[in-house]
Amino acid sequence: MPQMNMVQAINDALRLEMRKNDKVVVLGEDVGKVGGVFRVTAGLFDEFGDDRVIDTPLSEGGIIGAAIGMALYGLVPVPEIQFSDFIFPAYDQIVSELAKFRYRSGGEYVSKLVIRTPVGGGIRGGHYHSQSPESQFIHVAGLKVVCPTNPYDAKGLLLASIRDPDPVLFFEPKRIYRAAKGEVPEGDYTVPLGKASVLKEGKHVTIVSWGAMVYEALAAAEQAGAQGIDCEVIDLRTLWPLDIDTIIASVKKTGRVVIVHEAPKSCGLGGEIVSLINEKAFLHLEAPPARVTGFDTPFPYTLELEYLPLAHRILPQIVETAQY
Amino acid sequence: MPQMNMVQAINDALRLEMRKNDKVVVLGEDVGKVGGVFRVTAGLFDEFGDDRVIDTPLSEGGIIGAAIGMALYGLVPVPEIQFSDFIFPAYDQIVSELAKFRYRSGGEYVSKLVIRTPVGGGIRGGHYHSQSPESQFIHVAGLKVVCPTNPYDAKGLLLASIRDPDPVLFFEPKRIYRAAKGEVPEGDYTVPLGKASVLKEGKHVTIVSWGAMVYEALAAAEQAGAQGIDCEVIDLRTLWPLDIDTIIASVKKTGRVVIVHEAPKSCGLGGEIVSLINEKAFLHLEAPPARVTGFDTPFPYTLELEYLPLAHRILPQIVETAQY
Amino acid sequence: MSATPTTPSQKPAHDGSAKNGHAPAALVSEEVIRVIRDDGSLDPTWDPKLSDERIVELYSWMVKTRIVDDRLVTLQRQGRIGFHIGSLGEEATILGSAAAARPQDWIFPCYREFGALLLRGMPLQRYIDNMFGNSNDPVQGRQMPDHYTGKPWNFGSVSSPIGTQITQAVGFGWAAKMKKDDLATLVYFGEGATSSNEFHCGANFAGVFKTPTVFLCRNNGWAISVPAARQSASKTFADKAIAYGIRGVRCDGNDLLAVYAATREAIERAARGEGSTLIETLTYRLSGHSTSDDPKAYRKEAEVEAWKSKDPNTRLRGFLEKKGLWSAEKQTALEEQTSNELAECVKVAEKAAPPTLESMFEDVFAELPWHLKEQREQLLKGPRAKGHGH
Amino acid sequence: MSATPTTPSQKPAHDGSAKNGHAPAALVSEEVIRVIRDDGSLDPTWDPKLSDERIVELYSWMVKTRIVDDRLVTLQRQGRIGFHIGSLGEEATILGSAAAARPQDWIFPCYREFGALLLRGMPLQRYIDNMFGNSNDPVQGRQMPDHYTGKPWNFGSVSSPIGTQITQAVGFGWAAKMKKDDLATLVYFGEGATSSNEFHCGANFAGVFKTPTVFLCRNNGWAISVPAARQSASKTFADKAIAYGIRGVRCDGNDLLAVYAATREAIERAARGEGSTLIETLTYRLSGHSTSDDPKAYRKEAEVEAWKSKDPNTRLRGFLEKKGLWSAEKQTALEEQTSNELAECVKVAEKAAPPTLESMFEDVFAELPWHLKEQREQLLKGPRAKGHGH
Ligand SMILES: Cc1ncc(C[n+]2csc(CCOP(=O)(O)OP(=O)(O)O)c2C)c(N)n1
Ligand SMILES: Cc1ncc(C[n+]2csc(CCOP(=O)(O)OP(=O)(O)O)c2C)c(N)n1
Ligand SMILES: [Mg+2]
Ligand SMILES: [Mg+2]
Repeated sequence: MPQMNMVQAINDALRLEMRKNDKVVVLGEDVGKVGGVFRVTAGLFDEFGDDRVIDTPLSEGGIIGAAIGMALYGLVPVPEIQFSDFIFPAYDQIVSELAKFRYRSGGEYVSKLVIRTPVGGGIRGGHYHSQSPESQFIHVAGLKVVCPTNPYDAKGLLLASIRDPDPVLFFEPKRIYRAAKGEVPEGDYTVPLGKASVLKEGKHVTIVSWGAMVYEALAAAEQAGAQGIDCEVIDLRTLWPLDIDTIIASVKKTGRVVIVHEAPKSCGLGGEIVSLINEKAFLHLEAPPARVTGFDTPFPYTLELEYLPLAHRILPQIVETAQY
Repeated sequence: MPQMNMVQAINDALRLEMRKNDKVVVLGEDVGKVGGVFRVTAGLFDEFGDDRVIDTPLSEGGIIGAAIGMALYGLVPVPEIQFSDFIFPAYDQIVSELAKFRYRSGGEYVSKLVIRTPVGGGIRGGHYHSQSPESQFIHVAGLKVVCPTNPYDAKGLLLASIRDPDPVLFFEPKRIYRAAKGEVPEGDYTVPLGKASVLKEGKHVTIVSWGAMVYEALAAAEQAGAQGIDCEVIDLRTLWPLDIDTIIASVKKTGRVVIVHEAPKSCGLGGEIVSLINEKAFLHLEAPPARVTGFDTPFPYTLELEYLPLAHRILPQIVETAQY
Repeated sequence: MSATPTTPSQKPAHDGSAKNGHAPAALVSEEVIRVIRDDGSLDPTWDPKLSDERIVELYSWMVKTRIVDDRLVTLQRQGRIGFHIGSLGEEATILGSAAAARPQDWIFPCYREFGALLLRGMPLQRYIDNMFGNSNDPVQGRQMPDHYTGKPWNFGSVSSPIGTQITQAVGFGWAAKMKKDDLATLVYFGEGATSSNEFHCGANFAGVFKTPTVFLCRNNGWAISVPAARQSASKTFADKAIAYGIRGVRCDGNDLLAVYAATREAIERAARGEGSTLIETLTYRLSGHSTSDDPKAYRKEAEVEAWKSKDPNTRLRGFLEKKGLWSAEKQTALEEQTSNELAECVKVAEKAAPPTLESMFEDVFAELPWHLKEQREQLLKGPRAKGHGH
Repeated sequence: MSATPTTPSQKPAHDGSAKNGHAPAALVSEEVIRVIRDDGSLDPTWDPKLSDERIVELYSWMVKTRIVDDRLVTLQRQGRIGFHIGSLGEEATILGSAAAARPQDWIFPCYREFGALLLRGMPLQRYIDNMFGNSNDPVQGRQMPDHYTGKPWNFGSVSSPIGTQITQAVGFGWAAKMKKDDLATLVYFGEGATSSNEFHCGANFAGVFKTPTVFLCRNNGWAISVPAARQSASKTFADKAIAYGIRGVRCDGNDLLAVYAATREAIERAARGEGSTLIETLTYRLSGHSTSDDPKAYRKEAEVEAWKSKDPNTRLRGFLEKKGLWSAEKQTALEEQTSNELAECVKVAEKAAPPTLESMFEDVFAELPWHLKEQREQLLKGPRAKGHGH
């Protein structure tokens, strides 16, 4: 099996699906000739031409609005937003239109598309090239939200996302675009939406995370293991709808949980998971579900490694939760 | 003391502050000659003229972007967004600019303004005239969020918001614009930001709510009282930063809490409150903190009274939580 | 323009040099297209040469639309429906343009275009069910009245946020162009919507990608209480086309034939691959913005009266009567027939049950995820709300 | 335009009638303003008549800007700073326009305008501290390099989202106008930004409220890899002014005096209450988009070479040398002096400590709320991250 990094795996998925399904089109700023600022769409322009790999004007609202129209027509657009920090000029189209099309038309219209966008910190991008806005989309009913952690999942989840009947936001953790490598099967396969993966089983503390922070969770779990704390590490993969069964099964086993995400703490997805655990496994809780997250400040530049919930910040919380 | 409804109280606050401080300007769609579609700015155009009560083009981005510029200049704009559902074309300016100005400029720039906007359901407005997007703003660091429940608070909180050094989103629950009446002092007073109010003391179950749903919480509390369940009802008033002390003190007393809000459940402010209670009062909890909220669907038209977390839906949860 | 070898206007081809190319024929002319003259004759320059029958048919739809409009306002005043947003005074603009679109062309509505959808064949009952938000409403009472949808008639879905349909219409037509399908899109919006982000995004993409889009800007003078002059300082709304390199056209929006002619030409150009046109129709919103609005608070009765004298229905009726194609009897018959049909539809709609509780949770996603299943069960097992028809 | 009594163009005054008023003098002329002729003489039509000293001074700033730019690219390549976005080839546009603004006029930057801020008096050390994001950086290393701020010099705050500064600049100038202060705003953006929502909102408000705003559109041919022709189908970017009823002007962006003249006129008009002007400067981004970009992947070397022959610095130097105002010696002296000053600043900046951990929590709000106090304590009492300068 070929070794790939995340960028290659996503590129592979796009190419595969575009070959298979001529309704799939890619559009966005700089996605064409130059293949995207992270080169995720590299080579697609040459293979599929200007009509299916489209460099657009600098207008996220135009990209998403037009993609919605294309989708209503029956195409399957896969627009790219250059950084998820720049998705907000299109926020109205996404939350008011894309998320509500099926509902508001009684199922007559479906606007099926997949928005790909790099997410998260770790590349020294400061306020505007580092954010993780997933909860700002999850709160709005009607959108599925996906965030892969490794090349295998990235390809499989992207293929599943494109074929899923609902609109999907596909967040790509840019910190690990090239760092995360692994074997990726050639050809077609999917990783189902809505299913988390248990990366490590354990009996003392459950760690729930996603995206680039999963690696930090794993590192912290390993360090905790050295102290005799056996962690179970869950990679959500699909952020919404949540794989609640996997989370609850784990918490029922461990009674203790630490949630790790990059986004600011307040009203992040972590809080939702804490609440659901309260609803569904309250009597199993041995300690308060805890969150290790980005702080409630804009994302800083110089101090980004202090801001991010890296292993050195996760470990003390694991210990505290384990010893509670 | 004069009796006023919410609309009159807010109008009174605006008039008072505009007389006092010639830096205060009001702008928005239809706020001028006609005094706003809910008539909240009625009469201000006649008193203060076209230069301080400004009918703008149909452009929320323009309204907020220009207001930010005015604020940088030293004015104190109080822009109105006609319905909070229509705030999203300005979302980029609010979350990327307004929320971050002080931080990103090391305190050199402050963009101080108060965005007033009607919020919530109950007027048969369907998807696009009913939403409660508070958590989409709270998640973003740098914004204060206020939501008054009665005319006294509305006036006092608005005056406090205008004088507060930080940008404030002032959500006005339109369902009770005219229905909520009460005595409102003439002249100047403020209700401090960041302080909840305990509307009813009780020892069995804490109910935390805000906006129009506070009246439903009170009604449910009364019905629960008839069944021997003594509820404490907290009206948050300021949604962010939260008055955590009041919440925690109450939960430590009752050990049981029900949070009620109109916004969809997932990643709403309710989830954040549950999580904070877990962090700060876990060992006091006798039952899982519960949420009674809008459903995770777009806001429906015909069935809006089934969608809203009205007293008839709150009461069973109070009972369940009390009996847990 | 100076042309010495080193001026930027002669700069070598970075692709931006297209910006310095030779001006094509003016994108927007000063003309306001008009066909029906005051003396009842037709200006041959733009006469679309519709058959007498077709004109009568379209006139009938203008009348029907107005009757429906009028009745819905009454129903709202009586508290039997929650809301209505109508097209009083804009019938020529709406029916004339919709009629000019070919059947395969898709219409993306703003919110005043129910007449266009009826013209396309939507049964009146379906519309009235939408106004009542009952269980027969294809939208299941999920949206406010007048937020209809009409896929069987190549017609989009109304939503409240101003302008969003514009960009979508551009993308839809663009997709058709990619697939080499012979199809244009006709998108409606008010002059107020030209200030929206979406107008800018949509028109810009239309220009760059030469999409087959007809932008139909109903300049009805007002955006709720904000007059057109406050909306933009551009000389005309059609002039905005220049910013996007598309054609701009103005026409008398109260002249059915002028609107038809302008739209038809734009549709044909679009279909020929010549790109998009922005049409500004000069018309007037004779009613309040919607049933929630009282326009007396912000505009002069004299202005309204002046426009009443240019009522598009009266004008067309005068033209038809002069030609012997219409009469008071025909008018009465049409009005009676429409009223009866309407009364029947209202009766049926009012009797229909409200949407089921379950319907509230459907169509959020293609399949119900666990959390919506749970929420549905909670709602079903709990007590019912008071105050609506359960 | 026909003018029979009932045409819409003669409609009685609903305020929208302003839209049918008499055309003022054309808002955008075809001319591309140029002052420095190839033969070294100045075209008197637009010559701003700057003193020799002033031209030399501005030329010196163009040189300094370029040296700083060049050095920052090197520092980035060496991994000593994280990022730089420069102005290579756009010096005449940036310095010429900034110089034309009066001291009281506020500048709202895009991100390539550090030269303008240096011209206004910001110490070089402050800029370099920002590039290093150290504790002396007024922004406390919170933003990326080149996201400076300059309130003491009537200069705004850089942020990454494209276009947001445009609407803000309009609001700022509008406020000044309300307060009857003699002040205009000069806002920079690239031609790519004309596609943003913000350009549309800002220019529209500027037109409607006649704000004193100078929109300085640097048409440098590219928006990262997207050529100007892909950005808009409008004939020119200046033409977009028509959509907003403001003036549009084009000038040779590599001619310092042309940019100065065009900007100065626009500033003066704004100050006289005559409203806004959109200036399109025809220039070229000689470098990659930023240090993160390799332009070879998407544009031809020949295009770049052709533009190099129009290098604004070289052109102005030629002009000055012909007039005996500049020499190779002066050039060397200036370069040396700047390099030395720069080396000193870099030394200081590199030695400075990173911002304190506490600084991460300040300035979110005027006062630290409880949750940020808690988060700060958590961070302080916990272990430190590896990998940066603590
Ligand atoms: C984004 C947004 N902002 C505000 C509103 C409220 N609103 C509804 S209609 C309207 C005026 C629209 O005017 P125009 O575009 O001229 O259309 P007309 O009603 O005249 O047909 C406004 C402000 C809205 N629906 N959406
Ligand atoms: C809203 C938004 N979308 C995308 C980007 C990424 N981006 C940064 S600069 C740029 C191109 C800007 O081009 P132009 O406006 O012509 O300015 P120039 O860089 O040429 O000076 C893009 C797409 C961004 N910063 N903000
Ligand atoms: Mg209108
Ligand atoms: Mg550019």
